[in-house]
Amino acid sequence: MNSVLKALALKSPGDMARLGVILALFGLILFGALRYENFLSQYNILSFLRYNSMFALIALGMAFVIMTGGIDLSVGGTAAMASVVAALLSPYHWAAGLFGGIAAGLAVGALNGFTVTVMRIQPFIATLATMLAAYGTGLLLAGNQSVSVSYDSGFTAIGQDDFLGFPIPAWIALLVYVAGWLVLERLPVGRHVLAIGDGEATAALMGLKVRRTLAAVYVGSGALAGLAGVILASQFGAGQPTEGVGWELFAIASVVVGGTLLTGGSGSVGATLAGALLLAMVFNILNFENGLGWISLSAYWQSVIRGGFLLIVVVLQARLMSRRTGEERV
Amino acid sequence: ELPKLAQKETYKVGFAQTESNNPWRIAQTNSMKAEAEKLGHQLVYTDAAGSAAKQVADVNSMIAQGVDLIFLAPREEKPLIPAVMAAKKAGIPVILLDRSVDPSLAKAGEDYVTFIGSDFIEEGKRIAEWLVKNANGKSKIIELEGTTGSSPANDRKKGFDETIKAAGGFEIVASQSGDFARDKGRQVAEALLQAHPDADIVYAHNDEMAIGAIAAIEAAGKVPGKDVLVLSIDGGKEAVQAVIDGKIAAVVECNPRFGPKAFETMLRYAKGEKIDPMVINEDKFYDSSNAAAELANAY
Amino acid sequence: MTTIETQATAGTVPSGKRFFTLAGRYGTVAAFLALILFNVVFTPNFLSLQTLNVNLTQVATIVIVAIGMTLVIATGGIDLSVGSLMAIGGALAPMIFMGTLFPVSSMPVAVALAFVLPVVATGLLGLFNGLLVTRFAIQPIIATLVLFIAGRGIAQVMTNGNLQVFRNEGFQFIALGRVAGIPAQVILMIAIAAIAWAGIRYTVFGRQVIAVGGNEKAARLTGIPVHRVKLLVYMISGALAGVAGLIVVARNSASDANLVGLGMELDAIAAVAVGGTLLTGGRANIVGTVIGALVIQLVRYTLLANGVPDAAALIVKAALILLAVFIQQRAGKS
Amino acid sequence: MLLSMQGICKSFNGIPALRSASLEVGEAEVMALVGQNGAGKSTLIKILTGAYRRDEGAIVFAGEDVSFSMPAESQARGIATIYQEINLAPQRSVAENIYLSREPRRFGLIDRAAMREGAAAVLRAFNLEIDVDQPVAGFSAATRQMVAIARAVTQKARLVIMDEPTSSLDEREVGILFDTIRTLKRGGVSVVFIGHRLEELYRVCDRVTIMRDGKTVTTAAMADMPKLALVRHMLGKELAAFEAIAKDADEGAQRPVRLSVRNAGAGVRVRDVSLTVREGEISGLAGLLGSGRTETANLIFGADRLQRGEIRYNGEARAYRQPADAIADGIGLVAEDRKVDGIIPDMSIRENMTLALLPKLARAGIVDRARQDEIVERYITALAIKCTSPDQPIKELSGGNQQKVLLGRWLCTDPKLLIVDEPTRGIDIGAKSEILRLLRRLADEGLGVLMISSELEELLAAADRVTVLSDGTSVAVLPRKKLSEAALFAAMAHQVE
Ligand SMILES: Nc1ncnc2c1ncn2[C@@H]1O[C@H](COP(=O)(O)OP(=O)(O)OP(=O)(O)O)[C@@H](O)[C@H]1O
Ligand SMILES: Nc1ncnc2c1ncn2[C@@H]1O[C@H](COP(=O)(O)OP(=O)(O)OP(=O)(O)O)[C@@H](O)[C@H]1O
Ligand SMILES: [Mg+2]
Ligand SMILES: [Mg+2]
Repeated sequence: MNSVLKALALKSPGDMARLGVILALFGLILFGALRYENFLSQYNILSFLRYNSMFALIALGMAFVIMTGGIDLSVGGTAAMASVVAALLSPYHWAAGLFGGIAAGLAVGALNGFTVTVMRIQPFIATLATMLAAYGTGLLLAGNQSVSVSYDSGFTAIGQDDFLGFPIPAWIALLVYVAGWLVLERLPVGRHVLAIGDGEATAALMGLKVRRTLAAVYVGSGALAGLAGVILASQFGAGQPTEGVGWELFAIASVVVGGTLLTGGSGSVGATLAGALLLAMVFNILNFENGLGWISLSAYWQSVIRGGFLLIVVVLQARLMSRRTGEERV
Repeated sequence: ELPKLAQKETYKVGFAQTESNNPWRIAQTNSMKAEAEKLGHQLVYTDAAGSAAKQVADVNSMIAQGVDLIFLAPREEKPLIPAVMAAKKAGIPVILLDRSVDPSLAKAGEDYVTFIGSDFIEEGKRIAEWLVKNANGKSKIIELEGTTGSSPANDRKKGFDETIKAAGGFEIVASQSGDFARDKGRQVAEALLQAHPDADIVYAHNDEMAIGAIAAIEAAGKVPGKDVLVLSIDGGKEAVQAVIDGKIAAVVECNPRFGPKAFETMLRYAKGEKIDPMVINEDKFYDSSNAAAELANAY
Repeated sequence: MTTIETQATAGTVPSGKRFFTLAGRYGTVAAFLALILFNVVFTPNFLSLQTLNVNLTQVATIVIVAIGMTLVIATGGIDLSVGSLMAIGGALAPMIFMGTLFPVSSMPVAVALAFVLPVVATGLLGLFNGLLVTRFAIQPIIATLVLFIAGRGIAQVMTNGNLQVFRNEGFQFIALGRVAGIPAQVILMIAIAAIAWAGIRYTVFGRQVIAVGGNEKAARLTGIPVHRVKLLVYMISGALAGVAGLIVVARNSASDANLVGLGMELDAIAAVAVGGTLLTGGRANIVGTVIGALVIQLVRYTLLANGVPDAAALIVKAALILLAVFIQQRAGKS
Repeated sequence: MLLSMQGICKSFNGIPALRSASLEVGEAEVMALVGQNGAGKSTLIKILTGAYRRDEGAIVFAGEDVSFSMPAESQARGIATIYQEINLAPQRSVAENIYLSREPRRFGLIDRAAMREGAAAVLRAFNLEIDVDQPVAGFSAATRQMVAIARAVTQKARLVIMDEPTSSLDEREVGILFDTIRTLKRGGVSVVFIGHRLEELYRVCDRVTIMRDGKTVTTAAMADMPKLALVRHMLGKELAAFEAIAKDADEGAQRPVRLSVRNAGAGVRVRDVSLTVREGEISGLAGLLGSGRTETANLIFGADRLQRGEIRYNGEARAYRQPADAIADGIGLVAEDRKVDGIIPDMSIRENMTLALLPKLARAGIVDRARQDEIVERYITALAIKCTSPDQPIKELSGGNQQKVLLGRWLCTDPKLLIVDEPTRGIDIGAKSEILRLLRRLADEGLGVLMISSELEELLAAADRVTVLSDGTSVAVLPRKKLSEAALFAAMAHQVE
């Protein structure tokens, strides 16, 4: 066992947890494929990817924030507000909707960056406040109701069309993840993000530009939430000021299930994606389970099962991590 | 055009529910489940937990599972269009329940079979019309809105406010959201009654908030029904009982018992009958004149 | 040991620093007084006993939950499950005295049980949170996220999602009763706050809570039973959430598992933060938390009473939270 | 003149830490900076690098007025700093830590191979063969210190500042460091060297600047400043000679054994350790870095679990599962790394000092404040802790004073066995002999002391007997009579070759 792990170059406890989540994802897919017909149908796979690309995007932004030891609770509100902005701008040009939405997210991210690095308010509280503000702004802009996007400017293609047989949102998420991997693993700033998560004061003494890097990470998270909002508006044909509730918790859970510690200083882009897909898969499986007709699960049981699943995953993760650290010590 | 529904003994039907965090939704779900069970259909039930986006994903997973027909209780008018269109493309007929989708983007008889439901604007209008007739000199209104941004809140406000304005002589002194919840409704009512002691009418967008408001009125040392008229929408048993007790002045029913009508419509469609673009679920109206008699029938 | 930010602020603008020191020490209090002044001037009918009554009864549940939260946060944790635990506590109580759970022979006994059992149950669920945090070394946000998601589901499954409507004078005394003219829930709130305040200040347990949050490793090496302290803290938080759940359902004569305590975790955390307890642990300011909760309540009341639309109210609330925490923090540092 | 700092003032919360301090460093000069704990050395350095902002004063570096607002700026201008608390990112690898903020790049991407090879090469020059891909957290304090030094010297700086770089190094490593300093000097680089071990200063420094109470007292050529004069300047008074306070172990041979460890082992760091501590003696534990001393202490204290062998306390077999058990038996441990294992930064001196005693200070769970105050006052006076009040947060104290508070934490529990791991690390020479004398006095009253130290001088002066560890194994026990620097070296080098 040990030599196998060595061969896989699994050095840190985090690596082990990351391997765990990927195995769990495949396990769940296998379970679904064997248990339900049509689970691996093209239709299910593509609509799954189209829908969950939004969550994958916010999870990536969240992963970077968490790697610095912070947290971003505002992503759901930001996405909702950005979807409204995108919808309002979509009649002018599809690009106006796209970039307008991203810019809206960016603005919230910048506000987060400001409150965290300049006002020095703890990320949890700072982003909790901006979450409220983002929802408020979205509702005000939208006049308390969904805003229809323009179907003429080509804006809906972003969320609804395919490219080379794959949904465009899935392409976007894929590209963003590749970029995210590059930033984290191959660019100095990625290393700086991790070092800051290891200890802000230390990082500053080592000559890192802590504030600038932190601000950039929050802006990035905001921009990705904005992008998710654009996809939301485009895919469902409306800017939705009340959407996005609980997205932040989904994203945080994805990151953690992906083996990233909330204390910062470590993290993986690939495992975050696996974590997001794993959690999303649970919804999909529950829907199929209902369709099987054996048991008609009520919505309440669904949340109990989801909570239970999260419990199992994180307990296993924690076991893996501690077993591995144990070995390290011995 | 519209996908056809083959005639079969029993069907595998999907029911995409919006949420189940209030008694009304629960009654609706139970009604659907009970009727499906009675008729022997297999019901694929999903709950979107208040998210229009998730509801679309739910419908997609029903399509992937190959259901025969989908009952959709759309959370919102616009964002559910993609779900309706996807089902149509997959050859699965859709029947909308209790809320409709944007008529400029999808049409009954073309994109979906029909819309069975209630008209939220109409509900607001009906309660307002009753008030105009029965105000007895009362005129200052506190409005407890539903969840900000939700369509029943928007529509019940619209129907009510417009009718009241047209009638003249009334003033809405405060209008705030109580989230369709009893506790929140009570807290908001407490604050508003305190700030506007002259208010003598409370219009709540649902029963839960109305009952919360009654507690607030009593706590403020006033008598509901005498000092302050309480108006509500939904018409559940507890509210109808309150009408009998004189605490709620009037309530418009918004009937959640969709099951029978929904499955009846489905079978008629399968037989090839022509279905009207809109099937109205009959809503009652309760005030002191009929509440006692109707209590047994309230949901 | 070296906090860079300290230095950045210290010694730049002495007069500004003094302002922040003052504003911070009395900042939350000042904000509170400013809010009251604003209301006296602008809010119709503000100066009345009933206003006080409304605000105190409404803030009671936030305060009670926020005190548990303060303790958890002092150990460097966080408890997202409080809202769901409120729902469970609130769902259990009526099931007990209405006899849904087991037959009731004597009402007084049933009512007594309806007070005790739900609180014990939520306390045990809090203990479960604590176990996840200690034995399984799961990070608090995630550990309590499990019950945040599943807990409400459990309450809904127990009640099948249905509303439980009841009338029970004995049980509802906790929310409707008055002692010497003061609402029972307000007395309960004050009592819990006072015990927590004294506990943090004067007891070994209180000091250990702070030490665990300040440096867990060092705390263990001085013989502090770190795990036990944490377990207890999560248990207290759970039990207090249960108490708050009882108050809410008693007040409404109805228990709605879907909505009781919804969003309470955010209110409680905001109260703690506005009250000046850092989320990083190692501190617990109970008085601050109480005032923080009062500020949040008063902001809510002010916005409602002055007819600020909901959407705009969200933005105002956000700005006020940021401002309050900012002033607190600046002062805490200099 | 490369650097000139004049009239630097700095207050924390209105309490002055620096009152008009100055420091001048010439080109290619090694400047010693000395002073008692809390004299303001580290603060002066942090003001120079931009970690702190000064209240008053002027800094000229390389001919220009400068005012750095963050360390990144001073680093960019050619000032490399090793801070007193080793500042590395614990979860990042050794290589990344060495190159953080100036990673070698190719096409804008990090050149990982170059980084790895470069890091390995510098460390090899330091005689350190380690896997540079491992996170630094797994390495000993000494290795981390060497990594920090490597990071500083590879920065191609004009001025390298070292704040107590040798406090966790052994003799051999100190030698390597001093060679490095000489090489730097030959290359025209200047060095500011802060340290408490005076003889080290005489080995490498050209000049010395002495600080006292936030002021610069004097600056002189090292050669012109005899040790006694230096200490007099530091303390502002004469120092009683550093007398030998150890006793002959034979004298106490009949005393009851307080602690006996037989063939104890756990994991790979502690393989086979045997040692004895008698009532009323100071038993030393020596060894090279990484020889397993700290881990042995943790094992005895119950912070780690014993896997092999046995530990007897007062004759009874013990296997503590957690420190609380050991504490209940009357054992205390002053940990090696006070930042990580010792202080609760935000708590006051009072709280920090009485933390271990708390349960005993309480009746029905409520702390007896009067007794608490009395005890804290007593130890603040006894240990000469420099603070504004017992309510001051411990994080505001200088390193040495923090150490004294931690010592007080255990002394006030009235322990029967006290394990002190590097008890005088970072403590100035005045306080150092105070602490040793205090330990001796307590031993005379019956306390058993197990003293881990990397300073041979200290062991020679204070220990009644020394057990030597090498590679997790106890290789020798040297009684007082046979104790000498040479003997210790010989034993420590055993198996290490
Ligand atoms: N961040 C801080 N906040 C408050 N006071 C501080 C802070 N840092 C240092 N001080 C105070 O400034 C004075 C000088 O401390 P400094 O760390 O510079 O001493 P030092 O000479 O480096 O001592 P040592 O040899 O013990 O490291 C001390 O009295 C200390 O308490
Ligand atoms: N070569 C090494 N590689 C990795 N980790 C090491 C190495 N040497 C020591 N360590 C770690 O450093 C810590 C201290 O080491 P140990 O207790 O063995 O040394 P020590 O004799 O007490 O030396 P020190 O003077 O550093 O206290 C331990 O936690 C150990 O895991
Ligand atoms: Mg120092
Ligand atoms: Mg050691």
